[in-house]
Amino acid sequence: MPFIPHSANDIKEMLATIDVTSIEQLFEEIPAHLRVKNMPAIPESLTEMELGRLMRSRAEQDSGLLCFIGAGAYEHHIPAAVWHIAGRGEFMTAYTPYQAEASQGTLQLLYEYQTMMASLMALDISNASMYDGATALAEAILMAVRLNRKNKSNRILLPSCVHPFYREVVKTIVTQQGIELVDVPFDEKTGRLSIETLEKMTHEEIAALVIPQPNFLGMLEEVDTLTDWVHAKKALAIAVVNPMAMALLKAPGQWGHAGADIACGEGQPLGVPLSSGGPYYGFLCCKKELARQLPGRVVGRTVDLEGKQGFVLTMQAREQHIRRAKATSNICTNQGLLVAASTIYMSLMGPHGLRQIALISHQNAELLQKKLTAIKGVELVFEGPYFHEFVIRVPRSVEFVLHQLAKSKMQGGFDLSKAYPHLGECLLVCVTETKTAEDIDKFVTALASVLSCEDHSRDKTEKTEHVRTYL
Amino acid sequence: MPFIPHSANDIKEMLATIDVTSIEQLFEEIPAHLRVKNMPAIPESLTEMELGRLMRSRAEQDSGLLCFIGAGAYEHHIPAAVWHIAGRGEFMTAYTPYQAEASQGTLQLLYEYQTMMASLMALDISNASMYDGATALAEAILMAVRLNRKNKSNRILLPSCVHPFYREVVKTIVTQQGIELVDVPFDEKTGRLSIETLEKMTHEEIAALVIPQPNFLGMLEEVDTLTDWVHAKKALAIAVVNPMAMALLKAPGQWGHAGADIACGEGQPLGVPLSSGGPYYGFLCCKKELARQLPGRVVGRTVDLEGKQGFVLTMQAREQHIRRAKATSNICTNQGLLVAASTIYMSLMGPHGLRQIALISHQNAELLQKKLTAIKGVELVFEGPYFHEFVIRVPRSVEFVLHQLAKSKMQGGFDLSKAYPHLGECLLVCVTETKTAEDIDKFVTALASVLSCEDHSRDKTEKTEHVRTYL
Amino acid sequence: MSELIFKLSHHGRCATAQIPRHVAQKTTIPSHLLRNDEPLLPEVSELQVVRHFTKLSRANFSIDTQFYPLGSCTMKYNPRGIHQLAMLEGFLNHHPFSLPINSQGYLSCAYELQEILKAVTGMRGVSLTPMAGAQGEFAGVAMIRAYHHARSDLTRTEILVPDAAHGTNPATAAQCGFEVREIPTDKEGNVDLDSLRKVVGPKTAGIMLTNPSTLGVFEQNIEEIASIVHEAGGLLYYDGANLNAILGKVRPGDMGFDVMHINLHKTFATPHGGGGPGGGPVAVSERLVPFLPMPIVAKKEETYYWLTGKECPQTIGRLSAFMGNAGIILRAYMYARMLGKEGMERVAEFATLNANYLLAKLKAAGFTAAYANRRASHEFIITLKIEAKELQITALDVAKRLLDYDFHAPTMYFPLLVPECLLIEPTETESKEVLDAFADALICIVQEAKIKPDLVRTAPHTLSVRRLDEVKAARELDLVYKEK
Amino acid sequence: MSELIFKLSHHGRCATAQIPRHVAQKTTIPSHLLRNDEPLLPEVSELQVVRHFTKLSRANFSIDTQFYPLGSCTMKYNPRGIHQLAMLEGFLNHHPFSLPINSQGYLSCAYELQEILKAVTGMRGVSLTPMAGAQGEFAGVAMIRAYHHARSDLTRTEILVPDAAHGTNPATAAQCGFEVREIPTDKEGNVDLDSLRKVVGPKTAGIMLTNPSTLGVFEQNIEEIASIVHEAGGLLYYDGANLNAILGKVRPGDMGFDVMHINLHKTFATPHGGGGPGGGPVAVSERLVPFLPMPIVAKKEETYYWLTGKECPQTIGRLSAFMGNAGIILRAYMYARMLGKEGMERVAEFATLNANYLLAKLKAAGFTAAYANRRASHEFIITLKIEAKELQITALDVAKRLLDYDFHAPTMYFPLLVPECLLIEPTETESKEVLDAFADALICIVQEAKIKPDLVRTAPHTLSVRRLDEVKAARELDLVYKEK
Ligand SMILES: Cc1ncc(COP(=O)(O)O)c(C=O)c1O
Ligand SMILES: Cc1ncc(COP(=O)(O)O)c(C=O)c1O
Repeated sequence: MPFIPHSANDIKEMLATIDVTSIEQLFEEIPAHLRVKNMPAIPESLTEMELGRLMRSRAEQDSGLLCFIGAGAYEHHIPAAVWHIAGRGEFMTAYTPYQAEASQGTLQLLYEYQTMMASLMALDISNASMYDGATALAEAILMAVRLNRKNKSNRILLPSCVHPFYREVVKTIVTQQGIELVDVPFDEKTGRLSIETLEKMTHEEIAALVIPQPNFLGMLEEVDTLTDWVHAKKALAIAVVNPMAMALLKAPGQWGHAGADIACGEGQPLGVPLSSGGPYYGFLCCKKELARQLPGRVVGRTVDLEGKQGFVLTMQAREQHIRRAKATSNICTNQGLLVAASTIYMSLMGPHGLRQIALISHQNAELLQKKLTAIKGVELVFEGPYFHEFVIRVPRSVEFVLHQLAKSKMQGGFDLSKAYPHLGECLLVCVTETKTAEDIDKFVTALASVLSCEDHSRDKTEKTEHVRTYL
Repeated sequence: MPFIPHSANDIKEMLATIDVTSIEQLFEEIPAHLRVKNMPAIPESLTEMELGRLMRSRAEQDSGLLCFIGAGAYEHHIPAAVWHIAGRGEFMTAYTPYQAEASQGTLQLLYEYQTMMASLMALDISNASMYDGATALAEAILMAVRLNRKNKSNRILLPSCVHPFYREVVKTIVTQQGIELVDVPFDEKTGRLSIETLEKMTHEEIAALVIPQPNFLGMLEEVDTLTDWVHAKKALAIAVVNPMAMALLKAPGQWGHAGADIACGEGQPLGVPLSSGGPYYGFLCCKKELARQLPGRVVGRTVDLEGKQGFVLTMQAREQHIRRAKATSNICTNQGLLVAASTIYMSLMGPHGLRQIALISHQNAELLQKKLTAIKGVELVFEGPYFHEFVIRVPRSVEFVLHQLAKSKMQGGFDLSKAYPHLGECLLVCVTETKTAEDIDKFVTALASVLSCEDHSRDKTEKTEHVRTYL
Repeated sequence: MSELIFKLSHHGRCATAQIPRHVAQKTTIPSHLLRNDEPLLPEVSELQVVRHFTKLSRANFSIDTQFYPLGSCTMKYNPRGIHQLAMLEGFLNHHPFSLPINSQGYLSCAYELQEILKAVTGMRGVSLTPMAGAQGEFAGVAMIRAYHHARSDLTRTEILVPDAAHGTNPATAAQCGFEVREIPTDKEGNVDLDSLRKVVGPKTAGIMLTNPSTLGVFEQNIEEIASIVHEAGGLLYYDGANLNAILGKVRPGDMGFDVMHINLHKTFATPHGGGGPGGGPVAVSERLVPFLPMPIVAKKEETYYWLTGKECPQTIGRLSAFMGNAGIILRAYMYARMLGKEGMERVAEFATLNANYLLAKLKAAGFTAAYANRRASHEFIITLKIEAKELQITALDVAKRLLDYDFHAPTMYFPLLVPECLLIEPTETESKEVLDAFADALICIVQEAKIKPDLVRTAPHTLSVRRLDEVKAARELDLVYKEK
Repeated sequence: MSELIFKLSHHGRCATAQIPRHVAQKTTIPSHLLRNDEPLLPEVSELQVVRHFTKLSRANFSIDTQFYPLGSCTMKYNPRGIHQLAMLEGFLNHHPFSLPINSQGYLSCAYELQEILKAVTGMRGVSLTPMAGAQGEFAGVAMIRAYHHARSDLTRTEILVPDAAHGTNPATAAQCGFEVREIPTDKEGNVDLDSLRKVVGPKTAGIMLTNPSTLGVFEQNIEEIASIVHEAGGLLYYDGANLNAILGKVRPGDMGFDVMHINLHKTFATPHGGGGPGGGPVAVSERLVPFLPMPIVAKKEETYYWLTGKECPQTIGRLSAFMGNAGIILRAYMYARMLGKEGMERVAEFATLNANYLLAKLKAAGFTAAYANRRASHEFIITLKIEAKELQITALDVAKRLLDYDFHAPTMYFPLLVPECLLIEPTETESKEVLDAFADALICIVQEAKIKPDLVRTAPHTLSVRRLDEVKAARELDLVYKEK
C-alpha cells in the first residue's frame, strides 16, 4: 500500500472507535449497484525503483537535441539555485496561503514577485499569476470588456501576428461571453502591424487592441504609435510581451504617451524549464485604476496585531470563493510554484543580468540569421528589427526540412506553413544565450546540407503519414 | 567576480574604515619577493551555464552501462527522498555541530544514526562516522592494539579474503605505528577462513583477528566459530561487514558466545551513490566497555537549562582538538552528510525493507550464478554460501572479457586475476535488487557471446596498452 | 520575518556566475524601442538570494512539515520519487513544439494517463489540457453549451448549482455566459429534490455537482438527480475535487454524470506549490467526446501523435498555449502507476477511514458534527456554533490557535451554509498518531477558550507574525514595494 | 524539537514504495548464519520520514540560512550549480572499478584538478586521495618519514608543531609514530625563532605550520624558519586550512614548504555537510613526488589512467578503499573552473578585505584584538579577557548569545594560547551589510552584559533548546536510544 501508514493494528483500533467492523462498511451509503465491480485494466503498481527505470527510458526518447525552436517557449539557462530552493518542501508542498500567518514565506515571495513583475512591465500592479500566457491574454481581454462597459463595445482587435495558439485560446474563452474578436492582418513586408490596416478595421467602436512585443514572428512593433492610436480611439491597449525582452525593450507602461493599460504574457522565459509546454505561468499587470477588475490572487502588505509587517491575500472580494458567480474570474489554483522560481530567477539576474541575457539572445539571433540567409535559397522574410526570433523562407517543404534536421539532432524551428499558409514554406527560428558560436555553425551547416540534398521529389513521401505536428 | 558581493562603493568604504588605500596594501606583510607574479596557466573562469555544458559532456562519457561490479561499492536503489532531504541547505551547508544549540538537527540525526547502526551491528555504541570502510578498519585495528596494552601484542591477523584495498590502506596507516599485520590465506576450496590455518599463524600472541562477512570473495564466513576462536586466544574479534547484509545475516554482536568486540565497514550500500568511489563513510561500532578508545565524533543525549532533551558532541576528551597528540585519532572532518543520507535511507527501509533488499540481492545472485555457470567453460570457483557476489573462472583473459563486455554496455565484474593471481582468470560478479530478470539474461547472453568468439590469440593485443586498471 | 529582498539590494551587484560575459552593448534595435531605465529587480549576490528565499521558505507550513487537514484540498503526501523523475533532463528540456518523433516519451505517458483516467472515471473520452480544476469546469460547461448548440437547442441559458458548491462552480458557469440557479441542501446534506424539480426545465443546460459533496457526505439521491436533470434535457457536471473519496469505489460515469474534471493536484498527489500549478483534465461520456478541448494524444500502431481541431472539428478549442501543465500530467501519470489498481482503491478506503475515525473521536469529545447521522466521506464538517455562542470564540480563532499547535488549520467558513464550520480532510497518508494528536489539540483549544479565551482570540502566538490585519490590507492597498 | 524517530515507529509499517515486492522468503543460506531478530530501525511511512528529517534540518544553522564566521573553517557560499552538476547520473552511477575507458569523464576532471592545484600551490606533484585535511596531514607526515627512511636517515623521530597549531597537527604526528615538540609563539603571533633553533636538530623529521597561522596573521619569518629546518635536515609541512587567505597571492611551494594539504571543503567551497565530507589533497615538492599516496591520475596522449603502486614503488600506499572522496574532487574541480585564475586571486583579496574591515570595526568599538599591530589575514582573533574579568561573561556566553541574534558563533577557545578568544573568519562571499550587522550584534551583546548579564549568561533563548549540559552528556553517556 504505497504511502499509507496504517498498520493492521491501527486499522483494528480505528474501526472500533468508529464502531464499524470493516472499512467496506464506511461506503454503505453508496448504492450497492453503483459500486465498481471490476475496474478495467489499470496496470499493477510499481515501486519507485521500477518507475525510475520506466521513466528514464521514456525521458531518454525525447532528449539530446539542440533546440532552435521558440514560438512562445524559450530555452534559457536556469541557475541551479532556482529549483533547488523553489523545490524545497516548504514551497512545493504548501497550499494556497489562505492561512496567512502560516504562509508568510509564500506570501512575501509573491509580494516581491508582484513588485518585480509590475516594475518589469513599468505598470503599477501585478497579480500573483494566471495559468499561462494565453489565458492571461484572455483574462486581459475580459478585463478590458468589463472596463469598457461605458461604450459597451465588446470588439477586440486581435492581430494575427499574436501567437496563433493564444488566439485560439482567447477564442475558446471569450466567445462564450459573446465577445467579438477582430483579426488584424500584419503587413506582408514588415511582419508588423500598420496603422493603415488598423484604421480600416475601426468603422465600429472597439474595446481594446492587443499589441504583441515582440510579435509571434519575432518582429518588434512600433509600440508607441500603436498605443497612442488605440488610446485616441478611447479603447484600451493590452500588451502581450516576452518578459525577458522587457529588460531591454521599452516596457508596456512606457509605451506612447499614456502607456499600455494592461500587460500580460508568458512568464516561462524567467526560470521555468521548457517541460513539454507546462507548467508555465501567465503574468498580468495593469494600471492601479483597474485594480478591482484584475482577476486572480493578489497579495498585499499589512501589519499584525503588534504592528509588525506581514502579508496576506487581499482584494478577495473579486474572487470566486467570495463573489461566486460575480467574480472577476473563476481561477482558483494558479501557477504559484512557477512564480516562486521566477522570483528567484529575477533576483539572481537583477536588472543588469536580465538585460544582458536579452541582449546576447538578440545578438545571437542576428548572427544566426546572417549565416542562415547566406545559404543559397534561404531568405529572410521580413525587414525590420526583431528580438531573438526571425522568419526564413526555405526552398523545400518545412516539414521535410525539420525531419531531416532532427536526424542530425537538431530542432530547427517552428513550422509556419500551417499557421500562415500565405507566407509559404516558412520557418520561425529562435536562438538564446544558451547557444554557442559552434552550436550556431552546426545548425547552419546542417541546414545547408539538408537543402543541398538533391531529391526534391521525395519531400512529401518522406513524411511519416500519421505523425502529425501540432497545427 | 563570481560569488563576491562587493560593489565598488562597498570596497571604497571598507578600505577607508581599515584606513588603507588598496586591497593590495592588506598583503603588505607578505615578503614582496614571495608574491606570485605570474601564476601558471589556470583556465579562464566559466559561468554556471558554461560549466554545465562541460560537465554534462564529461558525465555523458562515463554513463549508460549496466553494472555487475561490486567489490566493495554496491549499486542499490536510493529513494529520491534521501537526497532531496539530505541535500537541503540546512544539512548540506552546516559545519560540524560544535555549537550544539544551533545544530540540533544534525545532532539528533547523528544520535538516531548511532542508534540504528549500533543496533544493525547488535553492538552497544557507534561513532558518527569514519572516512570510509578501509580507514574504519584501520582505526578498529589501532583501537584493538590500544586495548590490548595488557598482553602488549601488536600482531593483527588480517585475512587475505578481506578487501585487498582495505588491506593496503590498513598497511599504510597502522604500520606507521609499528603494528604487525599477518596475512591469513583463505581455503582454496571454500574461499573462506579455516581454523586450521588460523591455528598455524598463532605461535605468537595476537591482538585481534579481522573477520569479514561476507568476505571480499562474496563468501559467508563461519563467524561464530571464528569469534569464539579468537576470544579463546584472549584477543579481539574485529568484524568488517556489509551493513546491508546485516539485516539478513547474523550481526557482529551476535557472533559466537560473546559477540565480536568491534564492527566496522563501508556505509555506502545504505543510500550512498557509487559516485566513482566516494564520498562514502565508514561506520565503527563497539561494545560499551571500549567506548573511551573509540575514535571519531560521538553524539550524546543530554538536557538543556530547562531540563528539555537535547543533543551534543560528547566524549570530546578523546579527540584531537582537546587531547591533541594523545587523541584516539587525528580525524576531524568526517563524512557527516553521507551519514545523514544513510539515516534517512534506513528510516525509509526499516528492518523489513532492508532485509528484503538483502534477500532479493542474494536471490538475484544465485539466479545469475546458475545461469553463468551454465555457460560452457565458466566455473564457480568456491563452494559454500555467498551473499550477493560470487567468483567465476573464465576460459579467457578477464581483462579481455571485461573490455568486450563494455562494448555491449555491460560492466562485467571485478578482475581478480591481479589481486589473487593464484586463482587464475577469475571474475568477481555482483548483483543487487536493481537488476531485473532481463538484465540478468542480457548479461548472460553477452558473456556467452564474448566467450564463444573464436580468436583466442588476440586476447593480449586487444588491450589498450597504457590504460591500466586499478590494480 | 525576513526583510524584503529589495532592502538587500545594492547598486552594481549581481550573481555574476549566472550572467553571460563579453556582451557587446551596442545594438541594432532602434533606440525608441529600447528601455532606458532599470526595472526594480534586486541587485544581490547568489548567496543573498539563496539565503533570503531559504529563510522565506521556512516561514511556511507545508505537507512536508505539518499535518494539513485542509478540507476539499486533499493535502496528501507528494512522493519525492515522482518529483525527481519529472525533473529528468529529457522531460525538462523537451520543447512543446518538438516533432512527434522526438516526443514519444512524453506522449506515451500522456496517452496512458488518458486511458487510466477513463478507467477510473467510467468515462469515454479524456482531455488533459485544462490547467486546474476551475479550467476543467470551464471546459466542461463550454462542452455542455456546445452539445446543446450542436443539437440546435439554443434556449438553455441556466446552470444549476447547489448552495454548498465551491465558488468556482458558479463563477465558471457565469464565465461561460450562463445564469446560475442555486439549489438548496436538505437537512441530511443532500440536494433538496423538490427544489431541484421546481427549477429544472427547458432553460436548464446542466447541473454542477460534487459527490461526495463539499459537506463531506455522499449524495445519496444521485441517480434520481441524474434522471430529473436528464429528463429535462440537461447534462450533469461532476466536480472532481472530491474524487479521492471514491477512487476505484464508484465512478462518476456510472452515477450518470456526463462530464467531469479531475484535480490532479488533489487526487493524484501532485504538489500544490503554494497555490499551484495543478491539473484539471476533463473526462466525458460518449456524447460529449466530439467537443473535448484540444489537443489530445492519440495512438496509431506504436506511434503517439496529437489530435487537433483538424480531426475534431466540433472541439470547443484550445485552453492553453501548448498542451496544459505537461509536467503535472507526467507526475499524475507516475502516481497512477505507483498506485496501480489496488492502490487506487486503497486511497479511497484509507482517506475514508481516517476521516470517519477523526470524526468519531471529535464527536466523542463533544464536538458537533454538521451531519451527525451521516457517514463521513474523506472529509467532514464540525460546526463551532455552540462554542461561538457560549465561549465567544469563532472558527477563525480556533483555526489560528491550531497553528500554534503546529497543525495547519482546516478549511474554515466553507461551505457557506454551515455556520462557524471547519471542513476537515485528513487524507489517507496521515497516520493514526497524527489524527490523535490533532484531536487532542482541538480538545485543548476548547479548554483554553474556557480558561484563557484571549489566548485563543489573539492566536497565533508562536509564528513569525501574529494575527494579520486583512481589513487594513484591503483598504490601504499596498501591492508592490516602492523605493523611497 | 522533534521527537526521536523511534517514537514514531509502529510495528509493520514501512515506506512501501521503496521495497521490492514478491520476495521469496526461503533462502539457501544456512540458518546459523542468519539473523533472527530485527534491528532497531524505525518502522515509519515515507511521509513520516520526509517530515521528520525536514523538521530536523530546520533546527540547524547553516551557510544557506545564517552568517557563519567560524574561524579556520572558511564557511563560504557553496555554489548550487556545482552541487547540481555533481549529481548528474553519469557521475553518481559511475562505479570506482569501471574500466578506464568508461571513466574518462571523471578522470579528466581529477587530472585537471591535480594540475590546477599544482599551479596554485607552487608544488610539483599532487595526490587527491586524502579524504580530509587530517588525512592529508597523515599522508604528508608519512611521506616525510618515507623520505628520511629512503635516505636511510632513521633517527628523525620528532615533529615540531607551534603551540597555536590545530589539534590535528600533533594528533597526526603522533598517529604517524612521531614525538611532538611544541614551539611557542612570540608576541606578534610569529613562531618564536629562538625556541625553534633550540629544539631543531638531527631528531627533527619536520615541522608543521599553518600560514597564515590560526592566529590570523601571516608568519613573517617563514623564509628563516624554512632555512633553519631545512639546514637541520627536516622538512616543512604546510597545513592548508588557511589557503583561502593567500590563494593566488603567495604559494607554499615558493615559501619553502615541501609538502602540504588543501582542504577542499574550505578553500574550494565544497559543502561541509554538517561535519563532512571534505577533501584533503596533498601537494609536494620534487623530492617527495615518489612517495605520494596512490592512486594518482596520469595522462598519456589523450587518455587518462590510474597510476598505482606498480609504477610508483616508493608510494606510502593507499589511504582509501577507492580513490578518495571523488564527488568532492569533482566539486572542487568545478569551483576552480568557475573561479578561473582571476577569481582565485579575488578570493584571497576579498576574504582579507572582509576580515580586516570587520576587525577595524570591532577595534573601533572597543574590542581587543589579539594581535593589534598585525594585518589580519582572512581571519582574526578578538580576546574577551577584559570583558570576562570586568563583566563576568565568557567567550562562550557571547558565542551563545550571538545565536539569538541569528548569527552563528565564531570559533571559540581556539587557538588555545589566547584566553577567551573568538576566532572570526567572515569569508569573501559575505557582504558588507552582513559584517556591519554582525559587528552591531557583538556591540549589543557587550551592552547587554553590562545591563542584564544573565540574559547573556543563559543564552541562547530563541532556539529549539536552551543551553545544553555537556558535562552531564559526558558523565552519563547516552549514545543510543533504547526502547523501554
Ligand atoms: C470542491 C472544489 N471544486 C473546485 C475546485 C477548484 O479547483 P482548482 O483549484 O484546481 O481550480 C476546488 C479547489 O479548491 C474545490 O475544492
Ligand atoms: C588549521 C586546521 N588544520 C587542520 C584542520 C583539519 O582539517 P580537516 O577537518 O579537513 O581534517 C582544520 C580543520 O578544521 C584546521 O582548521
